[in-house]
Amino acid sequence: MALYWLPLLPLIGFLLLIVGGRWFSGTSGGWLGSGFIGAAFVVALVRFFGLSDVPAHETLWTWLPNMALGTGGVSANLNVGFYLDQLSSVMTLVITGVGFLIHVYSISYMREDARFTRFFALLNFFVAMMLILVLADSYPLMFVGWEGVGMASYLLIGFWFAGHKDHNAADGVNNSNAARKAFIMNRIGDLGFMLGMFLIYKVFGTLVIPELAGQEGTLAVTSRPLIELICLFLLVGAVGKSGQLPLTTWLPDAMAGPTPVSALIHAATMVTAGVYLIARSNFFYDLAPGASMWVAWAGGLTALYGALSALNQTDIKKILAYSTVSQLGYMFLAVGLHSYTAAIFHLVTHAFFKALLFLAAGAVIHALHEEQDVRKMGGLAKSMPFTHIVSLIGVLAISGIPIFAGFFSKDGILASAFAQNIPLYLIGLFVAFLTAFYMGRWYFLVWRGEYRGDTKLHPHDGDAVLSAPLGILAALATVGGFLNVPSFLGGGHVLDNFLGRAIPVHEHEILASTEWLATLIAVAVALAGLGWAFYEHRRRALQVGPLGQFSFQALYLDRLYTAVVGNGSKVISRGLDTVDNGVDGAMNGIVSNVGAPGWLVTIWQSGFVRAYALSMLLGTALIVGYWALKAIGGGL
Amino acid sequence: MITFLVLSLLTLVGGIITISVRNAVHASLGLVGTLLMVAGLYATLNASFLAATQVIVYAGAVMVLFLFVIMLLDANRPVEDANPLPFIAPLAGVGGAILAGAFAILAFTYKDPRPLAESTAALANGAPGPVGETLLTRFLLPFEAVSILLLVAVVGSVALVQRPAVQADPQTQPGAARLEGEVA
Amino acid sequence: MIHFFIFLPVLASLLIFLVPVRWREEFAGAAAGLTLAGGLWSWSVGGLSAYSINWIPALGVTYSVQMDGVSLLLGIVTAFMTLIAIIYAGKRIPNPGTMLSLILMMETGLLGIYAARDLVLFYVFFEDALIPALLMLAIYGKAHRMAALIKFAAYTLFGSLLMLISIIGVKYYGGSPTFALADLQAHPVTGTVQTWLFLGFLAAMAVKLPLFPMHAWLPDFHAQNHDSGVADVMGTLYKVGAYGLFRFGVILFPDAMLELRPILMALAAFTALYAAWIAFSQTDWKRLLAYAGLSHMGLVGLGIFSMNETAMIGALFLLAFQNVYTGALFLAAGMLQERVGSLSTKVGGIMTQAGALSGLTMTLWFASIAVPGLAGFIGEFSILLGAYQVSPWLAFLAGLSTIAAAAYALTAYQTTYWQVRPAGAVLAHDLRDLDWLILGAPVAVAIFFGIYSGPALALVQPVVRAWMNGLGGGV
Amino acid sequence: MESVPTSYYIALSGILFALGMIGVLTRRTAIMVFLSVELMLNAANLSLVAFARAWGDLVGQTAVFIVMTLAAAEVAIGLAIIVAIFRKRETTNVDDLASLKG
Repeated sequence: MALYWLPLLPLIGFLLLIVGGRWFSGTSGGWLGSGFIGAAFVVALVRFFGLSDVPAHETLWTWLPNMALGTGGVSANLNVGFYLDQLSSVMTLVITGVGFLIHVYSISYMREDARFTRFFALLNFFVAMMLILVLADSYPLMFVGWEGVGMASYLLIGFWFAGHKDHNAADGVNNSNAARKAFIMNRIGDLGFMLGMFLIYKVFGTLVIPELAGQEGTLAVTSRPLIELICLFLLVGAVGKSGQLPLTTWLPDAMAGPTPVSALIHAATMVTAGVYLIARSNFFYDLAPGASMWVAWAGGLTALYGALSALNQTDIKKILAYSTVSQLGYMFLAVGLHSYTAAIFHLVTHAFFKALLFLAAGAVIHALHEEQDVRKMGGLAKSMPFTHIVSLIGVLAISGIPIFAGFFSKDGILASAFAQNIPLYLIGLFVAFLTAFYMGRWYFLVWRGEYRGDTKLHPHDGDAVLSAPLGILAALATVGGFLNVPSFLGGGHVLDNFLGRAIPVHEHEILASTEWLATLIAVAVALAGLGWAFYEHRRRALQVGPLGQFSFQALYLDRLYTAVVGNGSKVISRGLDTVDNGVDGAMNGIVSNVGAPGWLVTIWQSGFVRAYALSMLLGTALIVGYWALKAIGGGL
Repeated sequence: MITFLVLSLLTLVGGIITISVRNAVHASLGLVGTLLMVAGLYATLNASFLAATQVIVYAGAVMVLFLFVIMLLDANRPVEDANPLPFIAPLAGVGGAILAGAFAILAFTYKDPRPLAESTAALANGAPGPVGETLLTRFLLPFEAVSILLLVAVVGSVALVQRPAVQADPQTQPGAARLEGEVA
Repeated sequence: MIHFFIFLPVLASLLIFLVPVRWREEFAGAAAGLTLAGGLWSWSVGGLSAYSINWIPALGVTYSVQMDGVSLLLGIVTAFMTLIAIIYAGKRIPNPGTMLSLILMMETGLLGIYAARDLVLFYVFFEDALIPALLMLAIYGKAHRMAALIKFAAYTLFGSLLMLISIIGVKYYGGSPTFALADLQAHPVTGTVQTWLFLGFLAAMAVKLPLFPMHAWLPDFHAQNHDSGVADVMGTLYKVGAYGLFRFGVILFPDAMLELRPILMALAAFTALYAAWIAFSQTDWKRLLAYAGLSHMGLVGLGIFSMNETAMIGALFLLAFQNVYTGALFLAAGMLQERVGSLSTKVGGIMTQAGALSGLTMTLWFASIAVPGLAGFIGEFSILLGAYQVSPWLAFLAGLSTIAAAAYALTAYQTTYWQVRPAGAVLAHDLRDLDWLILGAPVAVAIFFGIYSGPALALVQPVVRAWMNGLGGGV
Repeated sequence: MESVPTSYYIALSGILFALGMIGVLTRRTAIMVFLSVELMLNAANLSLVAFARAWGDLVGQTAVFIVMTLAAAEVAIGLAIIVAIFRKRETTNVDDLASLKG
């Protein structure tokens, strides 16, 4: 199977569903859309098992002028081409696999929606773009997927642009604003990405990733500040897409979209594109210690920011959203420390457990008829036992409790931080503690205690279509960690070794005993966090989390942006509009001054025939008089 | 030479009368005088048929038309209201003087291309026969064009002066319809 | 064949008045379709070779025309959008004979501009295209059309006259026997004179590019034109300044362009950002689109002025395809006005009633704000990439316009098409029969050339390469 | 009989023409303007006839016939216009007809 089938299958699904939306009645559109993703998953599996040490590189057709290496001093045109190595193969599996599960889940979740088929069309479009992103063999093509997923994210966040269910006007405005905010903040990042590409082209004369990676000689002699600058530019792009500081505020707002969207796009796949970008550009970052430090610190601080903001949220999805921000921070921390494989490992496990948590939250929201406030939940473990169990697995996984997936992946990141940068390690540890607490808070508020909501509702587990993906994801969140068991625990670093065939793995010299200690500390911290949450739960003080408004307003960052950037640009825009009228006015002024002599002429155009005749006479007299004078002069 | 001087003097006097007297009838009479004197000049220039035509058509027919219109419109009253262009008269005087002087100067730089006696003979005294021959051979196309022009002018002037016919509106004359009905 | 391609529309524009009223739309459509077919045929045979004959020998004016890749691409796009505009005009404007005639007349002017290889001929076509544009505004415009018309005419004629002086100067100082481009190229003007002549030429091109501060006519021109947006399509096509600069400026005034490059690039980058930012606070679709188009033109100018091969290819690419989507957006705005009777960006909730209209409009907007995979991106990306090689800071400045573009486009889009339809508002019906073609065809073109740009690149790239090599590697 | 040189006739024609011109400019009644125009036409005719004699060619005289015909046509139309205007506006003052103001 050629690589282009991977994005092509979802694209066909998209086209079928968007053009022929009315041909598919009931849930058939959903099944069709899921089927295309499933088929793509099969292709991804086939290609995964067909992988060798030589990456597959398949080019298709000419696309952009002059952006690849050519011969004889003339640069060649850039082709659309796909590139599959171990890194992109893992990504395709996650995208199509998790994507397929979420598609199936959505068939049940979105059943009541009037634009059911449209929803699947957009989801398919998203998957196609995400696959282009990870399979791209050049930065511009990756940028296609990069903006494509942004576009899909825009459309899906704004899916309920006219408000959900009852066409609530304020709801519609909120959803639309959230979508726009996501797109614009992504665009800011994209400009950084573009500038990075421009600089890469300027230095290396090509934008094809294998060509760039193959230029070890040139890379080695290129001046370090230039490479640092390239890495910083790319970091801006990655920060925008992955919702890291300072471009983080769009991600929590993006929860305005339907829950499967939050699970697929804003937790499992799209937001990890930044991590992928940096991992893909490892040949640059390995040479740029300064920029890598920036990446690591951006990740560390974002992890902290997300965790602090999650402490006192009341929306069931917002808690998970800030948690995503925080977990993405972990991944950035890892890639910043050149532990690419650890980051990708966490990316994979995070995709499992965070998708699981979001889908479980979706099931709750569904069961409670669009109720999203955790203060109005509680005690649901009794009425929704299956969803409760899978949620518990998700919470344990994200908190880093042993044998669950999050334990192994987070431990890998903390271990590499411990080996390289102690302050970042401490931050990571603290965040792990906070993570355990706020996830514990989420769990206890939703599932334990007494039901505090509308008593007329009778929540119950979803149907089989809704539950099956939850079960599979729960299983993956449980065992996913065994993909990459570290050696001191008797594992073989399977994933590390697999990925190591494509991207560099930097071994850290840590004594097994130290590593044991670090792991124990991490587990202890996680248990402490959960314990604290349990303690607060017993005190019935969980509804108001720590830090109060400071946390609830997400450290006031969003307000700051709105006040400074949002309003600022509006004011400037109005100002420029006025200035433009001024430019117009100035031009008019010049014109009227130039036209002033023309006004004098109009006096003569009085409309009196005799005045015109006089002009003729004077003109004739002048000419004839001139002749006469000449004749006299000639005659004399 | 004497004839020429007398005739030209009278021509100019007629012209001055034409443009200066206030009464339109008097002015047109001055013009008639000028036209007659010009006819005389034509005669001295060996254009006898032209001189006759000038008297008959111009001094006769055209001027009668003028007088007729002047009488019809009662236009021999001078204009009384204030002149909106007071600067025209002096400027016109100056311009006219320059023009006249310039023409005169240019005229006297003109040398006859061949002896006048010789060329005068070729004119055959401007008799109707040779003139008609020229008109209907070399000038046939302009001649026909002018004929059409004249026809158009006649039709045009009739059309211009004609008052729109008042049309009977049946609705304002209810009697008419009733009468018809009675006849039926 | 080349004469057929250029003059068929004007012939049709005259003959249309002999056609019975009810067949005029079909007649105009057939003429435009035939012209487009001619263009596509020319493409299939790889362009039309040069044809030159003395026109006014006494003045050294020749009739030299040629359709090489760049001319052909722009010509085909012009023919395509003219066809779309005619189909729409026939549907939207009552008794459209005059409008159709004007559109066809303008098409000949535009095709002539692209084909002309003689400066005076270029000037003639340049002015020839102006007249129908003015008449469209005068006949079909809105209440304040006269002010807009005078402004438009004043700017254009001001520039044109300076250009005419330059054209004469180029021949005079260079000592060329004719105004044909080939002769002028063989007798170049050098030194300070070249700079001054270039400034004269630039005046006309800056008005037509348009470039800050010569752009003030543009928003009024679009805002005052007929609601249907047909005239705006032709107005968009008429922004040929960048083409003139590419075709004649680069060849005849290379030193001057290099010398003034920093200033001109800065001006172009500023135009791009400035216009995009102003567009953010517009509440009338036509004005918004006018500023959006201005912003794109700033980018095109940046590409041309940077004298970099990649950027120039991108600029010509963008120049060609922005016509498609900006033009189609004007028509979409016209359709919106037809349905709700307003061009305001605050009507709200159209998508809940007219899904296909909103969807296609959104796709066009995404093309317009250079989302990759659509035609606008290839142009903008190449321009910025090329400009970055010359001046990183200016590329960054112009790059900011891509953020502003997202802001203005999505804001206006969401308050018009998303959100909730106000209670009691008119019901907006969705696309009907020909509407599908009018919006669908440009969308298809934007997507096709965004993904598979090879054919268009193959047209533009060799010409630009030859052009740049003609400069003797000065860049 | 001695012949008067052509120059004299031309000079007379020029002076007559200038006189007519002054009349056109200074007189304000449409009729009077017309009379002055006739004067100018005759001046032109005179020069034509004089040149015809100088060259010994009848073409000049023939041209005068055509001019005369034109003058007749012009008078017919012109007077008709004057009558029409007079009916509409009760005036023959050319200064009242200033609607061509630029």
